Amino acid sequence: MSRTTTQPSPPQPARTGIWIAIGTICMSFAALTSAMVVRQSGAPDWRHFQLPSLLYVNTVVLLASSGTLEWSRRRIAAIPGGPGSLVPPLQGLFGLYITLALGLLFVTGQVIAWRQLAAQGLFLATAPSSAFFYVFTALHGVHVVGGLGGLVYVLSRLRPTASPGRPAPLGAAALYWHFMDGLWLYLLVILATRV
Amino acid sequence: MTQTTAHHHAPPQGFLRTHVFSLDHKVIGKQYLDLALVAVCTGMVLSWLMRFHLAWPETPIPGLGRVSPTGAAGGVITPEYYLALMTMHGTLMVFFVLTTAPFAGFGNYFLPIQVGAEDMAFPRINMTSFWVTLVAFLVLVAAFFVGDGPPLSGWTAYAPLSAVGKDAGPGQGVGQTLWAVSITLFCVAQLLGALNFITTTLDLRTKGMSLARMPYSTWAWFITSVIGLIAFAVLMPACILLILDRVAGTSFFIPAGLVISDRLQPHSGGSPLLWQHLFWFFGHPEVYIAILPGFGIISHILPVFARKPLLGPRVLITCLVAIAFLSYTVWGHHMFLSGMNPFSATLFSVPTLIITIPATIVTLLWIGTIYGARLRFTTPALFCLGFVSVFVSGGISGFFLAQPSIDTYLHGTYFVVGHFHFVMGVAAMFGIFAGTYFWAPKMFGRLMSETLGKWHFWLTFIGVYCVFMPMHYLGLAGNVRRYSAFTDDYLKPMIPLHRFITIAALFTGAAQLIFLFNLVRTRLRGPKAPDNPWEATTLEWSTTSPPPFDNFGGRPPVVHHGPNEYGGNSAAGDYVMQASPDSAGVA
Amino acid sequence: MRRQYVWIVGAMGLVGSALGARGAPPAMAGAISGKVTYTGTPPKMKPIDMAKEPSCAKQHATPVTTENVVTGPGNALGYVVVYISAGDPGSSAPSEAVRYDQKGCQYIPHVAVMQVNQPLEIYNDDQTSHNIHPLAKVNPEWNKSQPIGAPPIHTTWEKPEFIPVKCNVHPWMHGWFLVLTTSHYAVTGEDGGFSVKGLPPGTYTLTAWQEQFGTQTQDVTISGTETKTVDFVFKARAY
Amino acid sequence: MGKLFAVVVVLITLVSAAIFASHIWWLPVDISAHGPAIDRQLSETMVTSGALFVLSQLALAVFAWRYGDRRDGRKVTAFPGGVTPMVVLAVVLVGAEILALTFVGSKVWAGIYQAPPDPNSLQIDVQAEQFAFYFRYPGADGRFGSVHPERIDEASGNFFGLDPANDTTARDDIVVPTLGIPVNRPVLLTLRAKDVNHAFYVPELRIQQDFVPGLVIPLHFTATDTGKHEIVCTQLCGLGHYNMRAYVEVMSQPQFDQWLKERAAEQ
Repeated sequence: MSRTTTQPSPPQPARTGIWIAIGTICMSFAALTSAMVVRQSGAPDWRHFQLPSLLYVNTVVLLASSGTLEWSRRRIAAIPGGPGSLVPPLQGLFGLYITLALGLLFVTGQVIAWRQLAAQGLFLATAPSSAFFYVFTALHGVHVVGGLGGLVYVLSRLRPTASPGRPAPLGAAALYWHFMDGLWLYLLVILATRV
Repeated sequence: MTQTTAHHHAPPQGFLRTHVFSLDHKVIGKQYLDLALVAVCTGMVLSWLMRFHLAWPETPIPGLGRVSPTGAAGGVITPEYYLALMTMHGTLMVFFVLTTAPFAGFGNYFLPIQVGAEDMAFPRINMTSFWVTLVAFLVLVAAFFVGDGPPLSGWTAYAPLSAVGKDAGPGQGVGQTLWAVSITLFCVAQLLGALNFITTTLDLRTKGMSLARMPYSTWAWFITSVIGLIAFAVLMPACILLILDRVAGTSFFIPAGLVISDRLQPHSGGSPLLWQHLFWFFGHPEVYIAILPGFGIISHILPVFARKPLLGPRVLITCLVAIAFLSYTVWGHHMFLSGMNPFSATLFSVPTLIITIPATIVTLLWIGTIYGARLRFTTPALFCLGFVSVFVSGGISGFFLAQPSIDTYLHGTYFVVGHFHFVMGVAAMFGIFAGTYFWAPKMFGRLMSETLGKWHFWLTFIGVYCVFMPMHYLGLAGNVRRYSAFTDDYLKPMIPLHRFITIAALFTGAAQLIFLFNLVRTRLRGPKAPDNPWEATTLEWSTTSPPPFDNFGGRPPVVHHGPNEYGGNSAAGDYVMQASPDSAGVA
Repeated sequence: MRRQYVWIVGAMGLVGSALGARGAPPAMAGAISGKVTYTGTPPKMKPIDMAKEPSCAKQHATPVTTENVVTGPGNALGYVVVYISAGDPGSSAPSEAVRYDQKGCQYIPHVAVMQVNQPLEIYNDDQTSHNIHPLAKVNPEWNKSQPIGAPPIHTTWEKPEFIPVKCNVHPWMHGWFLVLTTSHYAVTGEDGGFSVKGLPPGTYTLTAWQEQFGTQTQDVTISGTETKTVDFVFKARAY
Repeated sequence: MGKLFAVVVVLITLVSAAIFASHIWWLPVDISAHGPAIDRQLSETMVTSGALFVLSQLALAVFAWRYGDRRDGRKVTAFPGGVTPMVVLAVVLVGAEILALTFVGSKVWAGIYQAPPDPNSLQIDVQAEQFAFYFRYPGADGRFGSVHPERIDEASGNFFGLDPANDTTARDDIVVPTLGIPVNRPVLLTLRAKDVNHAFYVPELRIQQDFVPGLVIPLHFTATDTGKHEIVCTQLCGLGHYNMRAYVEVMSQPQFDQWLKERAAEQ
């Protein structure tokens, strides 16, 4: 058996964990998608309806939030000595707060989109199409809220008063947040083409 | 490396932080094991009640009338209460015993130690995972006490019976909803657990612990986590859809035009088969989630008592991976007769039969390991041998059920019950027993009584054969499962055999009291255990019994050898510990 | 058919004794009697094949039939419940229980009339397990199994309602619980005859209910001890 | 201890195998045209996997007996030839077995479930419900009345939800709780579920099929011997599951015609 076992770069559990989480989330939504396809095939009660145009606005908001997050991540990563070693420059943190705000805006927008659909008389139980719409958006929303929680945690770790030692898992949080974009784009395509 | 493995949290102070809301993977592992112990005792009592009712349907069970006035007025179990007992037995055993004990329990305790880590990668997530599991357990048990009784649609909860609500009969109201909520929570918990297992295995291995040098138990837990990650990720949304059908009036699984209890159900277009597909896509891999840790534990323990390297370790890993992969291609073999396109039956039958190849090879590896060994017949060793025996017995009957043509006759009979109880129930339990007797000295710092252990083994080993082998005979005679009484003319002649099974089950169950007593006594006041009582090689035996809070007293071990170096001669004896720098030759 | 008839008489006897028990009816008491008949062709009652449940099948020498429209000679209509739907101040429920039997996989009587809060006792006289499932909407619905030799189920109904009863295990088993506020009611036998007794002088609305043909009402004024004769005629359809 | 283990395992193995071989508990006599193929497949599997069962248990027993630790300083010996030949052997043997079983078995399966029904088979509509089976024959006009779930009324015996008032083809439909079929004539059942999943299982006919709400599932077979047997439900359907059954009566053609005439008279 070989004796050379030291990894080239020190592993980052947070990052690994996020990758695994991403895999799981993909699996869940894959299951739901297949459920949707099966349910739609030969169902007389499937009802097509127009997606609220607000969804597209929300999409832009979410993408923008990803942009600001990536921007501040780069800024903070650029600090000599790596994250956590120094007090990060204000702009970096500022970018994170903007991201946070945009994230909240997205969630609010999604809720408003629900209200619009409900106003059209499209509820969870109205038709399988609307049911899947609410399920998809709700589950995605929950994951986004989780991501917001992660960002708050990262911010708390980046505060100058935060205990040194382990670096704040900003990279991991950013990875997850970008994945939320990708997931949402996928869902948007699915919903736009099917319901 | 030290940076990432640096302990994330200081040793806790106070009872609550140390024993209840602990972040220590060892405490969490023990909490999982204790939860499983409570669940398995409950589940076993339920099976006693069922078996008693099947043997003597009209004999009142003293006291039961008081426990459940509606379910068993006067102590006589009603049909719906029988089905509720069956549902709860299945759910408790599959989810809260066979998944928590060998995987979450032992895995939590020993995976980090075996890779030389100080704790799991995410201790807080780890703790959350346990407490969510506990809540899921409590929610499930709560179903016993709701107005219209516990759910009765089996652990598979086939829609629409499970989806239409109380019109479908007693227990299909709140109880069934609680069931679905409980399983959803359980999925979340297991996903968090699997996340931790995988990350820890990938990132927190100590210096020198290459993948090739990981103990086989660690390998099994790692592969199981990957299976679980996918399986529970599918069951969770399925359960959410089921809950919505029940409480929100959606129609994912409920078609149009159902008349239940004289009422036309207000649903349309749903697909009952969709639930079956989603459930079994989880359900079959779940079987391997239950049994693969057993594979790992046996492969880990057998060489220790054979004093001989495990035969073909790389073959073993390859087989485990193959099984994990194949487990996702076979779910349809539960649905040969479900009304799905008959052409797909063959597609699902072939991989099902192919799975028997890696399974057979693994069995041969164990038997080949025993060849030419110097077996030390300790209790854990006996349970390893017993595991091989019952796994063979259970696996063989899979040959029949994997074939659609034979399934045409055997599907839904006791043959199936005998099959899965042997292969995933009893076998997994033997793995758990082996693990408990083997690791108790490390977990509790005390040795379990060998005498009691051996009594426990012999009674259990003979007992399970008396209970589950006859079920295959019943199945061949066409005895349908999930019946609360045998009123059909052709089933009446089988009641004597059912009585035999019941008596055997009561005795086998009673034999478990020996184990309970032994376990409790050991934890309270057993003889102090040395650090390495079994002369084993892996890292958990390089530290104290029980291990300190950070597992290795602040000095992460450095690994120089594989886990499999038995039968040679070194300073230590006929084995070389993974952490020992000594590079003695090995046979 | 005979057996049910006996049971109805029994049930009415119970009611009678109930009235007696609550002190003799007022000295000035009239009665309403009459006959319920039908015109047209009633649906043919289907024979019930109990092959699924041999222990019940062997109790019936002649095959029993469905009982949703029970007819007698002279277009008589059985199992019609005639009761005072208006004009009766109402009375507290008698303490005597109404007995409801499951015998030979049939409900006996097919229609059980009881007052609000009057005790109801349900017996399983069969060598098989039944489940009693009153499909109540106003009152709480329940669904309980009653295994062989299990104790009788004691219950009451708190609100007036016409409750269909079914046994899920034996789909052909169908009966009725009629929960009334009044104590003045009668169930017609095979001859279609009924008699509502013990009515103090006054104006009443008399309602006749048949599970398939619905209800009819007539206003009746009772003065003194006379016995008014009132007949009901339902229009029957084959399908 | 090793010797004891060996003895116990051998005893368990031989007793279990003996009971299997003795057919004390075994399949009832087959009365279906397709049954013999299933029985053959079953007994072939029984022989091969039975041999596998006995051999591996015996190997386990022998090794446990033979290789106990006697503290005699004996060195352990590796498995002869190492792991490779063993793996190859396993793959080849089990693989061949699988191929054989699949090759024969899938033909058997296809013959029952994939083959189209005989064009002149007797068609019977079957409805499963909590907790009984009802069978419907088209009657004199040879046509089934259409079913309307909202019209189902068990009190008046309208189990299928027929509409005789408006649908003349429904008036002569014959609805009975017993499945009467003529011997040696292909029968085509159309399975529909009224409420939840059920299953149609007749051990003697070697046939089993789920009822699925929302689907109408065809199932065809030919009975080769007269007699009366039980139809039971094998799919958990609620509290009365254990008691959900009906009888199938296989009769000679004249008997069957007579039987059907009598049932028609009762409607």
